Amino acid sequence: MRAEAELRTAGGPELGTLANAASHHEALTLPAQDRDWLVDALRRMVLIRAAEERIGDMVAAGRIRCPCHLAIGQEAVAVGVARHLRPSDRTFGAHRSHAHYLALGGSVRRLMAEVLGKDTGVSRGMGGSMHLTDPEHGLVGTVPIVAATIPIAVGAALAARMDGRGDIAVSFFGDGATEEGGFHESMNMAATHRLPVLFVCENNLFSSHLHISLRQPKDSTARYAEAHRIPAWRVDGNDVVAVAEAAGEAITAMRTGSGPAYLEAVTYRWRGHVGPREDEDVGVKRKDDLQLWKRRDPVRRLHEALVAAGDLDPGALERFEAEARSEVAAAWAQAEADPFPAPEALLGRVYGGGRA
Amino acid sequence: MRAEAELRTAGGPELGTLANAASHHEALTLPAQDRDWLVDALRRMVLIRAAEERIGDMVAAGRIRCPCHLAIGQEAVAVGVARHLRPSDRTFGAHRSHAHYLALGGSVRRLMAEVLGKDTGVSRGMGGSMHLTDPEHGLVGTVPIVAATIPIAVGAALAARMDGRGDIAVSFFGDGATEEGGFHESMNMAATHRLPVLFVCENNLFSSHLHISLRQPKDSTARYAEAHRIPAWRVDGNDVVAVAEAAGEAITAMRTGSGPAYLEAVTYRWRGHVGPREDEDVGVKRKDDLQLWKRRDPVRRLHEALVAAGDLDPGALERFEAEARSEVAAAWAQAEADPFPAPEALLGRVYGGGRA
Amino acid sequence: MTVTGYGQAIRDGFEYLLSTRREVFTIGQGLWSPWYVGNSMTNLDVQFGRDRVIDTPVSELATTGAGLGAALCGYRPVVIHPRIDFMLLAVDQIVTQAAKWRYMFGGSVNVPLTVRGIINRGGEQGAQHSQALHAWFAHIPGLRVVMPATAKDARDLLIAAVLCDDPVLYIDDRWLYGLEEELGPPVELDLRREGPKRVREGSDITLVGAGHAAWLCVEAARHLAEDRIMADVIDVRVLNPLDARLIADSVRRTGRLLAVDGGWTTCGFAAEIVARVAETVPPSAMKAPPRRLTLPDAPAPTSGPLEKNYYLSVSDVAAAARQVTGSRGDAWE
Amino acid sequence: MTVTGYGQAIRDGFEYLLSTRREVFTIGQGLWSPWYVGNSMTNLDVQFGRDRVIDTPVSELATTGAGLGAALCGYRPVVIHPRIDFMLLAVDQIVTQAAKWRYMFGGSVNVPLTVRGIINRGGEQGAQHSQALHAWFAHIPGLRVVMPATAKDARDLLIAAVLCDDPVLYIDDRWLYGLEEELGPPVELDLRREGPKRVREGSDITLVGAGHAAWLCVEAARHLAEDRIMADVIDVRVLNPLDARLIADSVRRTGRLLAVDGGWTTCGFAAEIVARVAETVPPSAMKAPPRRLTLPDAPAPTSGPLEKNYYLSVSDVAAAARQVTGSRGDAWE
Ligand SMILES: Cc1ncc(C[n+]2csc(CCOP(=O)(O)OP(=O)(O)O)c2C)c(N)n1
Ligand SMILES: Cc1ncc(C[n+]2csc(CCOP(=O)(O)OP(=O)(O)O)c2C)c(N)n1
Ligand SMILES: [Mg+2]
Ligand SMILES: [Mg+2]
Repeated sequence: MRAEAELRTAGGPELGTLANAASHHEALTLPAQDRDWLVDALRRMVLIRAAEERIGDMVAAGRIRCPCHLAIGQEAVAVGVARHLRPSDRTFGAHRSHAHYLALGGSVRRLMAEVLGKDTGVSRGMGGSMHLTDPEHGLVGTVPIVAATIPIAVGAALAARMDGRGDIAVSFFGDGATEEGGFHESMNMAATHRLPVLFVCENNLFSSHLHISLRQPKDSTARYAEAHRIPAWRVDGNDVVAVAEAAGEAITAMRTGSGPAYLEAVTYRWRGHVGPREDEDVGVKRKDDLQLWKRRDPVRRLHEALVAAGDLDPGALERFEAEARSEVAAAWAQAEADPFPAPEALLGRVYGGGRA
Repeated sequence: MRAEAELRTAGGPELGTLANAASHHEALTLPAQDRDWLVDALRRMVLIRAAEERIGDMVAAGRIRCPCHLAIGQEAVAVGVARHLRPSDRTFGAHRSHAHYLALGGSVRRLMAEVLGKDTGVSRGMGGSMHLTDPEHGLVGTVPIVAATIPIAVGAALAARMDGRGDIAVSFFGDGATEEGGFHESMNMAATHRLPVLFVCENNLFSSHLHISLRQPKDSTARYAEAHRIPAWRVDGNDVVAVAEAAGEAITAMRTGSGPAYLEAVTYRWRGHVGPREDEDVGVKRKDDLQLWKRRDPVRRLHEALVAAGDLDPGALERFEAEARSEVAAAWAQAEADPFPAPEALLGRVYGGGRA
Repeated sequence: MTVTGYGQAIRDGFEYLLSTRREVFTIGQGLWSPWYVGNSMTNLDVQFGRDRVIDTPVSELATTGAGLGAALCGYRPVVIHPRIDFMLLAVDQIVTQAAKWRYMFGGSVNVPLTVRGIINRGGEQGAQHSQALHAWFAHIPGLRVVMPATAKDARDLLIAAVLCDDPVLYIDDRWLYGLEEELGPPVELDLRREGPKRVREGSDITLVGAGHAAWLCVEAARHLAEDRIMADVIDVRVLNPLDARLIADSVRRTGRLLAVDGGWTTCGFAAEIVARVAETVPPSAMKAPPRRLTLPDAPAPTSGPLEKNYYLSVSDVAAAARQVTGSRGDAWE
Repeated sequence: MTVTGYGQAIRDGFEYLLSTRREVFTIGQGLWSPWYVGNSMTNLDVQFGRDRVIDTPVSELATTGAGLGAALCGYRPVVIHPRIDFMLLAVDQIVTQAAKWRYMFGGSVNVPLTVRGIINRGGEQGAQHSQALHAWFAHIPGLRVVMPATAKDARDLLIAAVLCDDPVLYIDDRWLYGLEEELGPPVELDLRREGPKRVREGSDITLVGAGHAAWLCVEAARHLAEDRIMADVIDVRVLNPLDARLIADSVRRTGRLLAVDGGWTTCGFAAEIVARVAETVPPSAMKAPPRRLTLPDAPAPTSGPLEKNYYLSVSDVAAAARQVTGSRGDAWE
């Protein structure tokens, strides 16, 4: 659904039921085709969750020390968008990007190695959870300075247009990032030069401890895309079908020169801002909402739909979860056995071609 | 006229005739009351123009060395807004702020002294044309870093609200300033905390050499206010009556706690970005447009209206101009005779209470 | 006298200011959070109300500009940046605006703005959650820069900063929050009269540091004393404007200088200390080359073993000091 | 060989890069303007098209980030900031992003981004149109910083910067645009092999400067020669990473150092020069205290007479050099 229409309706929280924890608990409505991908999507989401749950446990156990921001509950956004991306596209994320990395096809082992600071990690142990890269799958980089990768993604879109191969750039960021000036500068630049960049706002209604109602006049961020005259889609971020559909429309148009697009996916994080705890004590009525949001589970809702449609049996989800957990366990074991970077790495990785 | 309505009309340049150099050449439509003020407004605009023409001449003659950005042609915006301000309000400007300073009641002599770098200048010769202050009349400061005073004005509005006397803050800036991230951060902060700040965008369609069509997807900046759900007015910036009316509505509401407001005044500068030349060679079809814009003269249109209404005789404008020119000449002579700051000023004005 | 930690002492400073000055308020990210800025502002919003303890959107530039605007209109705001790294988005407002407004407008405009930037590093947070750029800000005329190294200074320099009519950058370090001290009641210092302090007497070497580095120097001095190396330790406290006389006098006596700093080397704060000494202390007085101990010339890594080598420890300082005291004149070659 | 000015030489560098490398483009404010960046990019948009010479909205942060993004995707962009003062709005992208991306992602990511920041001051422009903060950027590991002082370097160091796989901050100075020189064809230098250069031989005093300050040193040396004071002049050229050996060697011979810099004193670039010398040159070799000549500790004023005293002139440098050479050992006290 395009956002302009909604934006015309004045006053009140603008996200309507999308922001209402008590809504959208039902099974997804599936498209006729695409069933194989939907099963893959379910497996992928299950793998992401298993990996993040493992990371959460290991943080709790003190075996991971770097700050880890978990996207448990938000898996459908990354997986839905990734549906339409190819390795030559350029994707960027932020501090909460394990899901983006894994949705694009990143290796669980190299993620585990990275959060452990191992030389086999995606960033060779130099960046940890908040600094992931995987060029091979199109993930250029994720960094924790809020909104920092948004203008960088715009530059990647400029490069993509110069390359002329129909590639696009994707920028994943949160609702808090829309409060940074750089986000607005980036949208104006993308709109003015009609650059192929998809702005994906994962609006989980919180920036750290603050609910969006304490930070912005309205709860929808698509307002800003509208101001910059960038076409915007707003969807249930816990509905992988809706996310994939909207992303598909936007990306198809972008590849043929329609300029930037904006996708607002409304979702919720099940864990605290950082770390494994659920932080029920933090933020506006989080305790009550969290329980309801867990019933808007993107994984369960997809599985139920696939069962109802006869594509999966009721036990499939548990099987997938078991498989995912063992894959993750194996990756973890390998990563723990991996070596740390050599001491020379401290000064040897600052400049190109060794230290000049 | 509120902007929301217009924003709903999709596509095309959004300013319509407001941005059309060939329109709005006719005499102003005057309100029934307020005639005394309108005559004052005419005198004030004439004085501003005379002062800026003098400054331009002196720059050309090499007797003023600091960069001077002239607002000749834009006088109605400053004068129309000032109509509703009181000394306890807090006003901020930018690099092109001679008109703001004079509209608020600033002394011509102290302005001349400032651009000459004299100790009697408004900033004691430390700031020149781009750094004006006049607390006595509510002008806190003007600085040339584009958009820098916008968040500062928001802070002044925060102070005004804490003071609880119904004072407001006013931020004058140009269309180019709306491309700075700080502008958007400021609007969100003002909207979220419902602060009494009036954002006045003097949209003269240019940022230095670049027409707005080369910098933004649409030519109206009220789009951004709409996104932040800040009520916006859009007017002919060369119509002092329209400016004063819109500012009046906005400010009256703000003084009683309605939160921020946005006023977009569409206008045009007759001189180059900096200095006295007309820069007909610079920018998109400036040469043709400039001649037409001069026929949308805010001064002539007001005078004609007052003559038609029988409030002034046809010779009044020339009389006012002659008076203004001699006032300016006297101020200039005094300023030229004034002393420069003493050498100790170089290090003596850095910290409070002398050099700590 | 009660035993108070550095983090709590900062909160005491805020409590004192908010209770005694109605023109004081504080604004920044995390002020309504139970953990965002450690224990340094816990429940101030409950105690003084959310109108005076204001949490904000993720907008460092506008938040800082708003603080400046209020400071120009009669208030004494404290703008909080939970990390120096985030504060960089507001550099224009701090350096090109706040530090220059008095001067640009003739010298009589007061700018009683305090910006609090917290150094928050380590714990494998990595390069973007690690920077200590006090040298940058000490470089800027018009901006006062303070770095408390003790619980008492954490409280009293905060009060002094807020009561000062010039913009002040107050930099505290999360690594010091546990540091405890017996504190009497708060005092109102005139920041213009404050400067470096000798915190330990010694005749063999001069150790100089600011903030956490000053603490490292004090701890190292204890170890050195065990080997009969008596260090004269100077806690810089006020980095700009810098009064280096105490430091030069000390080096004249000890003939040896170790400038310790938690920032990088090139154009860092330790460079300024070495330069001031070189300009004013006669070579005849020098028994060994002046030495800097700073971060390696690299961003902060996350990997545990690398991170451990990256940041300075008490033993690093002690070892460097032993080298300097052990070295002979030919150490220059 | 043709006589070329510094501003024109920069344009020659762009022309060379844009003609020989399709992955090079440039983006920033004023690139479609006849006067915005002096004569250093005139009509490049006409010559190479507005797709490769891109003018931008007033959005320093996004413009710089966009350059970085393109650099990460196979291009070699040059981001233009017509004034260092404006560039400060993009400090996060330069310092916390560009300078750290290689390191944060394991060391193998190339970041061939050049950011060009122009020092544009004087002419009564005042405090916000005056800053030269090269010391800030020289403080940042991962960021290479160059300041050309001659027309040849203006062209060839620009080319070297753009061809380098690390982020480079290239700082040119409008006060040098008129400087003329006979130039041969452009050369492709490996920036990793470039560093300070001795541009004049002398045995009485070492003068060190970067950019416009290097030019001041050369001019001052001419005047000094008339009084038989022979100055050894070092043009720093590459401020970070800094190789100070040439400077130390020179001071070992001359026994006197005057570090000249167009920035402020505290934690400025001259402090680094003095510190490097103090750390490595034995006091026995010093005939006089090392000396810094920098800007006064104040923002830039506009008033003509004050501004004249504010900025450094050739005669200021010559006078300071005479003082140093005239001073005796007791000058330290
Ligand atoms: C420039 C900057 N300011 C503040 C922070 C601290 N911070 C880290 S994550 C975060 C919340 C961001 O919220 P959002 O963008 O919605 O992402 P989410 O955590 O909800 O996924 C904040 C404020 C930061 N990392 N960078
Ligand atoms: C941060 C910053 N970037 C760039 C500039 C250079 N500059 C000075 S004025 C100006 C144009 C601003 O246009 P606008 O805001 O529309 O004001 P106008 O000149 O039209 O009155 C620019 C880009 C600056 N002064 N500050
Ligand atoms: Mg969020
Ligand atoms: Mg304009």
